[in-house]
Amino acid sequence: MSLDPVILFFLLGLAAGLMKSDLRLPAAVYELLSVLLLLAIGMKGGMAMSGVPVLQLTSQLVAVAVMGLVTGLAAFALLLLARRLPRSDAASIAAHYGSVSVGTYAVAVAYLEYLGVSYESYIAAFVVVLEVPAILMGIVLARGLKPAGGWPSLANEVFMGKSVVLLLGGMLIGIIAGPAGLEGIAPLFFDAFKGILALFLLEMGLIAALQLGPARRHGVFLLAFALVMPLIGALIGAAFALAMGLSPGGALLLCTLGASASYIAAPAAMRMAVPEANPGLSLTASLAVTFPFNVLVGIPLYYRIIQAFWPDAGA
Amino acid sequence: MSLDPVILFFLLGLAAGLMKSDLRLPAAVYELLSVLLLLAIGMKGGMAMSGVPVLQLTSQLVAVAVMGLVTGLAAFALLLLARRLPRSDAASIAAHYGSVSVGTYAVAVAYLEYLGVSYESYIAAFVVVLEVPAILMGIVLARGLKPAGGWPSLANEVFMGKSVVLLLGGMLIGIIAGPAGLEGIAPLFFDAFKGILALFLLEMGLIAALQLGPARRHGVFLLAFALVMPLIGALIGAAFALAMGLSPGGALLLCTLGASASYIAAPAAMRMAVPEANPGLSLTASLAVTFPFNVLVGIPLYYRIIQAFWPDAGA
Amino acid sequence: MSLDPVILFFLLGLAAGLMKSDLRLPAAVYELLSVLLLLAIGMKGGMAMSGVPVLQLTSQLVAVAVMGLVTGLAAFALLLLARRLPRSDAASIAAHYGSVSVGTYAVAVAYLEYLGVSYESYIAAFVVVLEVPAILMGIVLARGLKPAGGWPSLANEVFMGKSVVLLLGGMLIGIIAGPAGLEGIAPLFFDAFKGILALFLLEMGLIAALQLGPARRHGVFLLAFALVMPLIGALIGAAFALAMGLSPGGALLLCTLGASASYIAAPAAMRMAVPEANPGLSLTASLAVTFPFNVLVGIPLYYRIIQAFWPDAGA
Amino acid sequence: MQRTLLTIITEASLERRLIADIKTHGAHGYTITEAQGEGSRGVRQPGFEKAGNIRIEIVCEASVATQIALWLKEHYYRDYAMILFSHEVEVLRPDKF
Amino acid sequence: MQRTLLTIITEASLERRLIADIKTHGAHGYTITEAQGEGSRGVRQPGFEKAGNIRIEIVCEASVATQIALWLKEHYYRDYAMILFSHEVEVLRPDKF
Amino acid sequence: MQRTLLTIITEASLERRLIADIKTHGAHGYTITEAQGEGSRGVRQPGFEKAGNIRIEIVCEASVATQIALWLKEHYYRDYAMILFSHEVEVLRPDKF
Ligand SMILES: Nc1ncnc2c1ncn2[C@@H]1O[C@H](COP(=O)(O)O)[C@@H](O)[C@H]1O
Ligand SMILES: Nc1ncnc2c1ncn2[C@@H]1O[C@H](COP(=O)(O)O)[C@@H](O)[C@H]1O
Ligand SMILES: Nc1ncnc2c1ncn2[C@@H]1O[C@H](COP(=O)(O)O)[C@@H](O)[C@H]1O
Ligand code: NA
Ligand code: NA
Ligand code: NA
Repeated sequence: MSLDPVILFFLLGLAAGLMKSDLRLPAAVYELLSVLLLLAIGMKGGMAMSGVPVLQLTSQLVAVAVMGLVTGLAAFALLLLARRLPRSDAASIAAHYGSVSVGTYAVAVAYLEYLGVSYESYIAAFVVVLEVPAILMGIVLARGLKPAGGWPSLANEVFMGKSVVLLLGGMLIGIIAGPAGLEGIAPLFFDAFKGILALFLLEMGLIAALQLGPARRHGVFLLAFALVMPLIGALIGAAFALAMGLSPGGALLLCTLGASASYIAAPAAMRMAVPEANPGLSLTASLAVTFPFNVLVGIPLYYRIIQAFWPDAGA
Repeated sequence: MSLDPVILFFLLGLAAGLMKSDLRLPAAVYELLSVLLLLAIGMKGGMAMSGVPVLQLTSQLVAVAVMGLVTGLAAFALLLLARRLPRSDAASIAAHYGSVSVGTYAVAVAYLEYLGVSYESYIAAFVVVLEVPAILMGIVLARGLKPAGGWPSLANEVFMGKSVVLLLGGMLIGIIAGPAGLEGIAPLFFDAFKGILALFLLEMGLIAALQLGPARRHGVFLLAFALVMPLIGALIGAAFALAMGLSPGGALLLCTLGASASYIAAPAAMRMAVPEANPGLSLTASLAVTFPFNVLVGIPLYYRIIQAFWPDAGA
Repeated sequence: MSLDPVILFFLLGLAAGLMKSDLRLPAAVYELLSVLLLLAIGMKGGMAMSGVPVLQLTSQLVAVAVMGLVTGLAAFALLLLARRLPRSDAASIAAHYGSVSVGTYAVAVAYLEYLGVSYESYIAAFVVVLEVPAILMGIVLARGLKPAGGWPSLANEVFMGKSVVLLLGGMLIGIIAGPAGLEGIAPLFFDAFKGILALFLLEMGLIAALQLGPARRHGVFLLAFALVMPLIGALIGAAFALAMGLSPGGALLLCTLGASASYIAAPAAMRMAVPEANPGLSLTASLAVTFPFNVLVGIPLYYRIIQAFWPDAGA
Repeated sequence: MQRTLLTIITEASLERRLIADIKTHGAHGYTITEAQGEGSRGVRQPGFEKAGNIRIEIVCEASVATQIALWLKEHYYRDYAMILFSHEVEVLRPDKF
Repeated sequence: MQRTLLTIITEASLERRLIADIKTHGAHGYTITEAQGEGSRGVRQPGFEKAGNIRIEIVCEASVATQIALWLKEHYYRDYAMILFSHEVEVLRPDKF
Repeated sequence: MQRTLLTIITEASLERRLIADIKTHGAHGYTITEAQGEGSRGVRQPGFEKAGNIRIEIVCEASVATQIALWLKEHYYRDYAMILFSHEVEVLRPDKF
């Protein structure tokens, strides 16, 4: 399986972290990189949406929201059946896996472009829609209709969080300005995108390595879940992609979204709404295991599977 | 009135701030963005200056310094006549409005380039010259010849402040190296300029939204002043532009400089030299009202006015 | 001697610092810039290595490691003979001068590109090899085989320090991905390189100015050493370049590496392994004197010398 | 004159809520610095999505400090990384706090 | 041995001046951390042109602390956001401070 | 209940080592903030390769504080920029520290 070179940056970060290098990017740099990625992905989605019939778009967005709920419920069921974690932890982890990781999505896009495979670029719009529903579901699963702090302050937390605001804001900017209007900002937001992603992955590698220490403490069950769940999520994504008639490239993106677990919006929201859930469990699973797995193994693997099932995908 | 897409980033920041999103750019990122903007604008001015006859340039720079003083005096007169604020506050606010906002200037340049209207690019050199005189005047208006801390330390504050050093330094670099010499750094400083401006405006929107809370406290008089004063400043700018024989594009830039109020150099200097002035008043007026007004409404409006008065401006 | 425009940014920083401007780049920005420079230089070296016969490369790398030791020993001998500093300080300073400054190297590369002179681009790989040996030697010279904290923790400090990890990591990425693979990240890492270097030099100028205060305290001997030692290092570099059969461009880079003194890896390692050495002495010499000297005077001077000795170098 | 300085070290994500809480209990001001640390809930480092700590200082009357401490103990101690400590300090304008 | 720890929380823009002031009054050192906060002069947050606060700590003799406090009270209290508080601390090398 | 708050201000490059040291001596936690400052070893400012200071706070039993202080005095005082001071604080859960 050939890897896009940006993955090498992730491996570098991971190796440096595991070998206890003191290399770190300052928090402000991480913040800048993630703001740039979120805005760029949002704008790409927005620019692509103008070409899509409204009806098709709407129905696909609804489908995708359902997909987030299905993935989250699958995770919850799996964890409950295993009877290893309290309900609140199971619900919190379910929220993470029903939601999505924008960084993983960006790697999948880079992978497709590296292979020269085309995809429906309006799928970036799905990212926003996938982010929120599973989080709300996780809260309800944990606490019924009584989140800590109450719904109003929680709604602010969920809908006004960094990732939703930047993805949605970027999308609106993309829709309004269109490709021609955004030409001026292309050098920073689009041409430099892959370099920014590389730097971001370097930092994610360092972070993942840091999280691996606690990961071992949480035992083999969590590890197994964090390796199996992305496969389930990818299959759910593949099923929805088939039903929605996406191209193989688009299917890979939807698989990746299904397989990926949130590490921005979900942790923030669950910390506020379900404080009794241990944030260490969900973050370790999503950051230290699932993120590296998807980035290094999952994405090429999902594409193999898609090639087997899609009639028009080259092998 | 059509808007350049960078404005959308300002609106996004403003909306996110007003809806209490926790989105913030770290202070270090704001610092980086403003350093890049100041250097780039300085260099652009410097590169353009080589083509301009020295005599014409000198006389225009003197004219522009006078314009800064006139704008500041107009603001001071207006505030004194209204008898609502102590003399020190009136003088401090006058210093802010006689000085200029580099961010607003950059938006006006982006607007002209968006419209495809040409302008005298050496006008960037005016920005430096406009920055300082009104600040010195404001100090004298408030305190006579006795600024707090004494003139020597004050001179350091005014002439060695970030914005003067970077604008002037950039200008010198632009003059010495010329366009050919600066080709190597163009990707970061010039090609990425508009993207950097977009990000900067996102943060300015967030900041403006934060300042709106205190703004309400200061009452309707300050609000009215912060909306009327840019119009007066723009008219003063238009008059000077006519007298100096600038093109319609150049005239818009001069109007914008007249209309804009400082939020970097002036606040820092006034805080040191006139500490009894309330910094909340001037910063609120300039950041929370005048900046958004100019960026969203003022610049296109001023261009309409110019089109009416300039013989060779298309309508 | 004509100067590359990036040098103007260094002069601007230096001037601003000396005139007590409050201009500073935040620590996070310095960190970001240095990470980008180290990765880019590493990747350039890695990409260039694929074209070089393994045997030639290996022998040159060994030669270059020897060169680092020779330069360090020369510095140590000079300082010991002068009998002005304790042995530990002499050893620590020797480690700094036997090691290299990546920022200075980047300026030399920019200088060659400015002149349009070609060079063996795999020389970037020398940077990594030159960094480490002199540091280890310095530790042994100061403490025999007993560094403070013990060798294991020291090895981590030296080999897992930021600059080694990023240079080496970048090099591996460059080797694996090759020029085609890195095309996608070129806008950020290669096209923007010179702009990033300019900003970095601005900050280095500010830092050098700050260090000049303490420099004066350390007296004229240290100053003299910090001006003479780069010349010696450059001559050592020239001798090795001749022996290795490098082109004039390559020779300049090797001279510059010989002349330059470390300010990232060496200070960190010496602080841990030889804590009794005064870090003020070595940092002042390397940052406040040798760095400016090389960047402003040394590099063009070394190129003059090379032009006199290399048969095929234009004059 | 004496007042109490109450210091709270806790997760950065609680910032907004705690500010509201301490105002409700009668504090007239607060100061926040960014921090990292380690305690019973493991290492907390910034560098990633509010993974770090904040350090909140409140100068106030002893009774206010006690009330805030009790409130925090009841509402946050179980679920959040948090410690707090307090001591007496001399202030110049006691009426301010 | 006991010394006084004086803590000043004030506007970041005063940094240079205050350093000069405290040296003049006999302090042998200081430590500064960046801070944000809220008090009678509203919210002060970094993120924009020194809009934040700094927190200055000075370990010194009680008499020096008193002098500095009085100087600051006279010269800055009216016009700048500023609070200060102090208490006794145990130090290892009292001659240093 | 009373515990001791020990504050160490020192070079940022010592961070890892000091964390190991204080754990060895029985501290159950620590909090670190970034700082700049000036003392007998000159100005220490961040902005360049760990040139700044860190400020470490440890809440612990008095005996642990004494041990840590002695250890630091012996191992770091001569060669590193470092000060430390301590005082008593009131804590809510003394068993934690
Ligand atoms: N003994 C201690 N001394 C100083 N700070 C501590 C101590 N214990 C905990 N902390 C700080 O308080 C935070 C939360 O503590 P905990 O709830 O024990 O995880 C930690 O991340 C540390 O920053
Ligand atoms: N009661 C308080 N407790 C802790 N910090 C305070 C308090 N009051 C004010 N401050 C800090 O001191 C700064 C200046 O206070 P003020 O002059 O009251 O606006 C504020 O921005 C806060 O950081
Ligand atoms: N008197 C003091 N008050 C507060 N902080 C100090 C004092 N002396 C030293 N420091 C801090 O401790 C660090 C190391 O001090 P020194 O070892 O004296 O250079 C300095 O950089 C300051 O941050
Ligand atoms: Na998912
Ligand atoms: Na103006
Ligand atoms: Na060298």
